[in-house]
Amino acid sequence: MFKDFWKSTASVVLFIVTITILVDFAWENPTLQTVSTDLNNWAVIIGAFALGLGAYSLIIRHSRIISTRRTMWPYSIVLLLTMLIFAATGLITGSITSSEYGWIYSTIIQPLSSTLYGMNAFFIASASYRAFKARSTEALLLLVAAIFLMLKNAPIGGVIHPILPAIGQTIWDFVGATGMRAILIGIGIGTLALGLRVIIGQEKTPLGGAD
Amino acid sequence: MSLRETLDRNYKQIIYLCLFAVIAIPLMNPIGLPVPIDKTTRDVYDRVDSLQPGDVVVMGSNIGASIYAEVYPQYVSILEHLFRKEGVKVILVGHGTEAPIFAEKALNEIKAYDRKEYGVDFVHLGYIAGGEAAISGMCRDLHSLLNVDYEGHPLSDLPMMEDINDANDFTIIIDFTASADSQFWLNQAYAPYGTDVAFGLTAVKVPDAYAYYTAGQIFGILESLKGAAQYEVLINRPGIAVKGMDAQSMAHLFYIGLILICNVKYFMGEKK
Amino acid sequence: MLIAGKIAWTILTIIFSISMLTLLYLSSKRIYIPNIRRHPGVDAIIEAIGRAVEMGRPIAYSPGIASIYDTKYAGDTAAGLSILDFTAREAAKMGAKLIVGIGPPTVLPIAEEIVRTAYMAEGRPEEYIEEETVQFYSPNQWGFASSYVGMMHREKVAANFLFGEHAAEAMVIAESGATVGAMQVAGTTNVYQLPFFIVSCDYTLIGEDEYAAAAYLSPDPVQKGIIFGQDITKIICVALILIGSILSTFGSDLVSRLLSM
Amino acid sequence: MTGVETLSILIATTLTLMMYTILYRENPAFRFGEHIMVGSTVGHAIVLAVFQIRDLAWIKFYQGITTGDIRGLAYIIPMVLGILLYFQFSSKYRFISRLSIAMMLGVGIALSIRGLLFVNVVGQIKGAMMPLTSIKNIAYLIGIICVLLYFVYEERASRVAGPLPKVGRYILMLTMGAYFANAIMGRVSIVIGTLNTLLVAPAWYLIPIALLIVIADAFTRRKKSAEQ
Repeated sequence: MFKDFWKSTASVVLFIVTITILVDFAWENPTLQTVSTDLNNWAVIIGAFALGLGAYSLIIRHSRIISTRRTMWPYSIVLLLTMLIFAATGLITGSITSSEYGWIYSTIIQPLSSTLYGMNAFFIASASYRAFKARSTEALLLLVAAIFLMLKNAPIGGVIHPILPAIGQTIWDFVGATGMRAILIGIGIGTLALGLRVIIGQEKTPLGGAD
Repeated sequence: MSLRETLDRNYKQIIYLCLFAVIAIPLMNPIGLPVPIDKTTRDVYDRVDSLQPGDVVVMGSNIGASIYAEVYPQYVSILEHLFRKEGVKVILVGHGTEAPIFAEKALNEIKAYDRKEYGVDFVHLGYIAGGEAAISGMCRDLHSLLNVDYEGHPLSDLPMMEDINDANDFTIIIDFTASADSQFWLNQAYAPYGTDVAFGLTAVKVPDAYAYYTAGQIFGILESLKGAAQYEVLINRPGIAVKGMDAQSMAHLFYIGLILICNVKYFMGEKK
Repeated sequence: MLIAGKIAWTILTIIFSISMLTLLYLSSKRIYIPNIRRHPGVDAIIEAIGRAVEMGRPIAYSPGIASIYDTKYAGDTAAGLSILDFTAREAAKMGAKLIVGIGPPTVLPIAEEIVRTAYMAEGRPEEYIEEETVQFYSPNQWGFASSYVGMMHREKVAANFLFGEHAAEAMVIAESGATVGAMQVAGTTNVYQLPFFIVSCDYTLIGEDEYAAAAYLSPDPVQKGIIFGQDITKIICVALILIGSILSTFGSDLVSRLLSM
Repeated sequence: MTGVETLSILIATTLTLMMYTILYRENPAFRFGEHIMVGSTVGHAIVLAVFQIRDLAWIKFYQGITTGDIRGLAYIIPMVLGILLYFQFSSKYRFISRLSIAMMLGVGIALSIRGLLFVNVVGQIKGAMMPLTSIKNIAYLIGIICVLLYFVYEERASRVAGPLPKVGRYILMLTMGAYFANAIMGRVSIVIGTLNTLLVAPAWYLIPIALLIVIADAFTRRKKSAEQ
């Protein structure tokens, strides 16, 4: 009873909020503007609460791993301990630009995450050697385009011969006007389709599955 | 185990080591290849250079640790250029969680607090959660979304914020970002208010930004470390990005070489 | 008052919405269910599961790193979960051990539900192991990637499926998958990562191919309707571009001016 | 350089090198780094969430209490909705979180439809219309039509389009080449950034140590496999 009421309220809220903000885009009206500004701000705040969801599920999962002594449980202790150190430092100093927080941030998060991002350079290298074969016309096109564009991207291309970056630029302009443009249009239409499905309640997953 | 076998089995580790060397050696001994300037970079430079006193520039500061290497050098270069312009007001704001740390770092790097007065010439609003909704809120009515700046000073105490209420008061917006978020300013400032937007991007994001550029929706793009190097050349302040360009060239040649070897091997093998 | 410059937007949004909603209605009432072309990626999924069963090694599945209410990639996550449903059923049917790696916490309960139900439907509920079959890793993309890579190495997976939104961690996962010798099928609408999938996976679904495949596999006719609805809007776009270009060749910028209204 | 700075550089370098060991093989050092990475990013998210809620909601709500301003008092609503989100973890009461998600989802969807249809669809259609007076423009026009038709999935429609979708797929491959090339540029830039910090003292000294450990490990493993 209460469950059904709550679920239909949610659907109605979703519909009204979406339409309000959409109409506000094209229709000039001060009241509408105030309402959609507030709705906007509220969503920002709920978004901040959502940041904690990940933390909650991680804490639960890793405490369970530790208490049942599953394989590699000591790593879970490391994980929870790091989390605790960061949360405590941040909350006690009261600002993420405090010198203490800045120190643990630039000592731990920054090197780790740029290393991980950069790791791709290595994986791309081994993949280039292993898998980047002109197996088909399609792969050949990808390959040729990529090589000319790389010569455009690095200063060395123009040093070898000025024609190389020029070819790269031609390909770049062509795909910019065709492939990328079509992809952008597709994304726009896809978003509208998703939005419509969610608003009219045909797409079940976003609101938490079938139940 | 023969040498051939060892090589075949550990080809990955060998490639990885070579790539390290190919990047590290030019970093330690730069060759000094010339840095050509792209039109997209030149457009950003010209626009920033033509700013008048009283103009307001929003720096979309969404640098995180993972894009630091590519975008931060651009950010510092543009900030430096802006601080050389007399009377141009700068707002630093981000929607990326780590943004404020890097914005502060950049301000300290160019000694911003000594050169200009905080609150009069520049303001750091920190980070606002909520992604696109946050940007939309700022463009719509900045003061209703936010009461305080990053350090907690009320916005009403900061003289330059008095006349700045919504996106109509921003002259240009330059957004530094990595991911889908680059769209946010375009969607929420350019689309509803027509404010001019430029991007400082990671290389991966450039291709579709280029479609926006050719359609006239954004006025310029800085591409990755390359764009930063070009900007450093333009403002005559060569730094970390220019230094990395030779390594960039060598690494690119290395990748092209790998791809060619791969295909030679493939076609030879097929003939057999 | 309608704001100048937004009129074209309003009209296009309305036309597009109406054409999509009409098709959606027709298909939900089973008045007209369009046929969607079969993508080779679907056969690849079945082939990969079969190969894993032969080798006696598990299969790994990732429905992506976007949460279910991500405004850009929620569609990817939904498609990824649809394909997960199909994969889980096939895996249960053929007797392959399935491991699903989850990034966003909001996806976790839904994925668990899907896999549990699929195993139940195929009469093998005992093979669903709580917290083992569906594993939660981390909401952070790199935390997710490194846990997923670690899992693939430890379990020596024979097949790896990557659907839903994948960002920069895609390359790391796909290349590690190739290293452990897994047959990989991938699909995402995140165009930045597609080239890497094309390079290192056996089959790749490009962009909206993923939605189409999900619609093709899903028993729900509405999914097919919405795909056809999008087809129609794309044809409208083609028509607009064509007419606009022809008119502007003869010196008239009518369409362009209409779109700037 | 102060002691604290040196310590920071040494720890950062150690962590960087630990992560790089995955290039050699999966190992405890990498796993250690991996778990620190996850723990720290989540800890960071907690800190940010708390500050955000304080600055955007609590302060306004508190002002609302003191001044009696209704718009300020209303900020209790998003805070309650935010807490309701946590019902997601209860299988019995999961539905309660729906209202909060509906709120976020509604705003998010509306904002992205606004922006994407305006910028991506209307803007790009305008950008694609060019006078067919040069070979270049004609090629662009045919190109974009082919790619758009590739993304048409209905069986009959795609049969009518004939070979055009196939051409569209080829153009998409060229486009993917462009993305690929740019991705390489980006990733190399990041490695340059990392090496810039690794190749200065005192970080520099840790590299040979790491190499020695890896080589020692490789030898012991080789010996073991030879014995077997």
